[in-house]
Amino acid sequence: MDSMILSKEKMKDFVAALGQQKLYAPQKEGETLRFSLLGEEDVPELDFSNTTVPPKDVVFPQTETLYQYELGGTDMKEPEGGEEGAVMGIRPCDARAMSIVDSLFSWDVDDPYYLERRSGNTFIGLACLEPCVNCFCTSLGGAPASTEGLDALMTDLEDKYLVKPLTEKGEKLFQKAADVLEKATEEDVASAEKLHEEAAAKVARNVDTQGIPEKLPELWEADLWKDVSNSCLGCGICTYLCPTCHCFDIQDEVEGFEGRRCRMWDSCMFGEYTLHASGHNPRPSRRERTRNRINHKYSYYVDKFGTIACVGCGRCIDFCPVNIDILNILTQVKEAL
Amino acid sequence: MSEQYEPNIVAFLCNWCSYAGADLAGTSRVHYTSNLNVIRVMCSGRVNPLFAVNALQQGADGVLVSGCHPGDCHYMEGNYYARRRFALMRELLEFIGVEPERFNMSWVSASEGAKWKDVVEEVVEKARKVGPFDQFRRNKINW
Amino acid sequence: MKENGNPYKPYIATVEDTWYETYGDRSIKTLKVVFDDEKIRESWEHRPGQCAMIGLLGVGESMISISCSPTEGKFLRFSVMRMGAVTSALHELEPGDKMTVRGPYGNSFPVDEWKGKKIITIGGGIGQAPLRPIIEYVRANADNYQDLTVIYGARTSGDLCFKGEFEEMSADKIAECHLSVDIEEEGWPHFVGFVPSLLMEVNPSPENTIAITCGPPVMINFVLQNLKKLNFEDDQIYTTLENRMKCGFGKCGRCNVGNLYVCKDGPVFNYATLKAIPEAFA
Amino acid sequence: MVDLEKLRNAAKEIVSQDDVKYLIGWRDGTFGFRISPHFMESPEEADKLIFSPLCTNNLATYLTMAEKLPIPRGEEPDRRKVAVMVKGCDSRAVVQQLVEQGTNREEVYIIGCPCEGVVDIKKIEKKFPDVLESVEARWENGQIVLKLPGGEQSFPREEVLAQKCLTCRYPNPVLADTVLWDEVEVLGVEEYEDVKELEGMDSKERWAYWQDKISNCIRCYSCRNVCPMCYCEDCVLERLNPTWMFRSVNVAENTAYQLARAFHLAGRCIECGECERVCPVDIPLMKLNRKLYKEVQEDFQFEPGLDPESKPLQASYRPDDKEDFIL
Repeated sequence: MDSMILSKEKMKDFVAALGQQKLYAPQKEGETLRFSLLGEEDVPELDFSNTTVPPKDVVFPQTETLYQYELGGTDMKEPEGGEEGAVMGIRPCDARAMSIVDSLFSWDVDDPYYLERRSGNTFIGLACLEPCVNCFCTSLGGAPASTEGLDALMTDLEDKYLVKPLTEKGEKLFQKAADVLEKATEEDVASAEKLHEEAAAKVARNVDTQGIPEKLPELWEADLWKDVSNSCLGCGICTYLCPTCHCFDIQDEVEGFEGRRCRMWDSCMFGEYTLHASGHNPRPSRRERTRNRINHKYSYYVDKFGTIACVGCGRCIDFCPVNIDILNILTQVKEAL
Repeated sequence: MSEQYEPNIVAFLCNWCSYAGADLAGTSRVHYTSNLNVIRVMCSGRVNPLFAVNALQQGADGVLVSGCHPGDCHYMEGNYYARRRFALMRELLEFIGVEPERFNMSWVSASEGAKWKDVVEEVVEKARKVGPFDQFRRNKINW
Repeated sequence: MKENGNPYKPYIATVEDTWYETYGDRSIKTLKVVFDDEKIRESWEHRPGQCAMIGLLGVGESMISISCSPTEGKFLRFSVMRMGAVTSALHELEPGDKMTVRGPYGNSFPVDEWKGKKIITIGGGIGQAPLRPIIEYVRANADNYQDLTVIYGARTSGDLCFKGEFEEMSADKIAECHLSVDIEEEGWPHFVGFVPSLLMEVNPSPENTIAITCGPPVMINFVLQNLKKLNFEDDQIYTTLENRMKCGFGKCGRCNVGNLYVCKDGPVFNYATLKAIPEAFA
Repeated sequence: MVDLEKLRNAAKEIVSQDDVKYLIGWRDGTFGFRISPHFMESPEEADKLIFSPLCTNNLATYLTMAEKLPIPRGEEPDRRKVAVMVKGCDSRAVVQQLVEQGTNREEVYIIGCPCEGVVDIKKIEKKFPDVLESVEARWENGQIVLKLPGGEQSFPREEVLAQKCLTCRYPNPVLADTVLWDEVEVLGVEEYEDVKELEGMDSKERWAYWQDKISNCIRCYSCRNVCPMCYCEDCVLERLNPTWMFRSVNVAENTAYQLARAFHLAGRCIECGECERVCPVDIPLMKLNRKLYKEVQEDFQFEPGLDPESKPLQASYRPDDKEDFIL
């Protein structure tokens, strides 16, 4: 299927044409932009640099029921799944993050909850034309218009979007809305490509990751970990807002005579995360936790799955309350190697 | 739904005054509504204001904390601390959008069986007026 | 929904028998458990050294080592120390009660590789629980292995698990058992002192021997040092680690030591592997 | 007037003292308008120290956050002082910690920095979203001057200062071992306008307002961790036995969390505004805190963090406390 044009004026019709599908898109909630299920009257908010909360919560919700039961019983009822939907307006970096996390949720044992959402949804990207200050996707093999993990890519051409289906799933979705779409001209395609290139050139920050995965564990006792973690508050911003962070906790919750076992995001920056029942903590201070976070992303994940678990979206830098800057850490790592 | 709505009240009573007062009401065969779920605590000062939050979360439509009159506390000063805490928690709950009618505190001594009846009826009546609590009630919609 | 099976969903099992191993604040109770579903009872296979996620609906789950060898029969045994919410609730279980079990998780002791060797286990406190299956396994396959030595200590004689079994093994000349307590106590006929010192006292020869250790982190550290003093090679030493776990199959992220997941790459580790990971002995 | 030379010299001297472990100050951050806490163990690092309208972080947090790792047998705990640079609000946090014995007076050296108000980073970054290079800033004639890539620009206080600074009544440290420069004029008046606005609504409207905000909470706990007054070693939020609130993230649990947090700060919050600054999803947390601040002031004529000899509000009482709400 060739590229097509979606006029911005027809956005409402487009959403309607997709039918009863669940459609997730960025929505303004106060000052905060995050992905949520579109209501009937809602229009996707597509004029943004990036969302505060990454779209990972569409496929890996912050809290998710694994199964429900009655107290005293032995029957476990899993939530009904299998619904199909679409996610619109994902930045290419966040989409890449999903394809990176896919390998974690499908290695050895498949995680049915994650994978079902991943295959049930169609992911429509929105090329990034104005990278933020702290974007560094190009350093990690990504690009402002990367297509990895996406089923279609949209590019903003001022009064319209150029829509390029990338997979069968993407094509199928857009066929439903064929009436509202127009054919794209060669000029449209060319101008989109030009914008993509310009955007890539605008990415201001970078780091050379060459050698980091292999050498990082060698810096185990380096002073740099103390320096970078001195100011760390031990909060969960960097991990909760990270599109590739995937750690979770499992808890039982009981209400009256009914209960559920559910999982929720957890963060390696919390002390409780590794605390043993005996009171012993293998990562007793923020120094060890910071070191583990960086090592996990830049070394352990590479060992296990062959790719760095960071896409350079810059959220952890943007939102860290005390200016712990992963690029700064990586630069120090490079110097120390 | 012709059935009348009956509010569910969780009451924390101090062992020495209010619980004894409620007991007196019982032994004196005073009739009053049965909407109360009583939790006996040693002192109103033991009631963590988060208990109230928790009660509301888990299905209470109103909360009552009752202790000894000022100066009569079995532990000398427990109810004074409770008074400060609940004055603040009340303001906070009201500010976040919980009707003030749902959150009550009373002084009932061991000899005030009749006052106990009045307090209970007032609390239940107030809660009935504002209807079921659903602001931050835990519910399975999220499940 | 989950067509290919849901790894988060446990099996229901019934507690068949329970008894206390030790008493006190942190008492240890052993649960003998049988799966309700006959198909699972038959198809369940675990190897010495593996763990399972056991729990109660409405309370939660904990990763606990399976403390019986598959050679003992179609049941599972868990020795649980009373610590937090889940283990306290497990302690309340009586025969006939239901609980949940999923697993088995992790790798296991490479029992086939060890054929023809002498086996020595060095345990401390509740750390004996993951060592018990290997002792039982070697006992059941005595023809395949040479001598079995058990070194085990705890704070007091009241804190020793599986006490009767050691006496029985010594009496039947199945294994050479060395027990110790940390503090002198009246009527204690065996060694007094810490497990690493007992190890030096026993002074095993490293020749054709495999040493397996499990216990509190501090004890493991000193046992490893002493084993090196006794000229054990790194690849002759095994240990089993446990970290906090939630899923059991390499998703939830928290059990890693360096680039290894304890739930997948462990809990049994060769010292040669672990030595390369600075975090392993934190 | 801020005198960086004087600041750095003083820091050098203080950190060289035998009884000082390290000094916590501010330095330029890695990009744009951000600044970073600076942990200084030797005098050589003094040249990085700054004090400017960008120094929002309340460093008093770090006094209670130092991790108490187990001390090896036979070793004594390090009881040397931690020197900390404080603005007016930060000094109140230190005082309140002293009142609660969260910090020991003998173990802290307070360097007072009278402050004309710090900027609201969110406001500034909205104005200038693409500034990568580190920006310098200073106070000048009641205005804030920013050295932007295109040249210097001045802004009136109202335009760029954080809300807490516009209503600040304690810009000068209330307790300090040394004060680096002259005290500044108190310009702030607290009218609680935004709190009153909410108070004017009915319960339904108020709940609608808060529900909307609180449903966004992702429970990253940054508001708790950044707070200089939140230093319990064992927080109710992490407790599982008993479980005070579930870890699942939904309006009910988030509200319980925010209520617990705000309530635990009643009579303790010193209005440094850090919780609201760090919140990634823009929950107006200071409204909750200031509501309680206002009530505490009105009902108990108490303001926390002013007098190290005072007693904590909730650990004291007066027999004639108000009780008009009691049946």
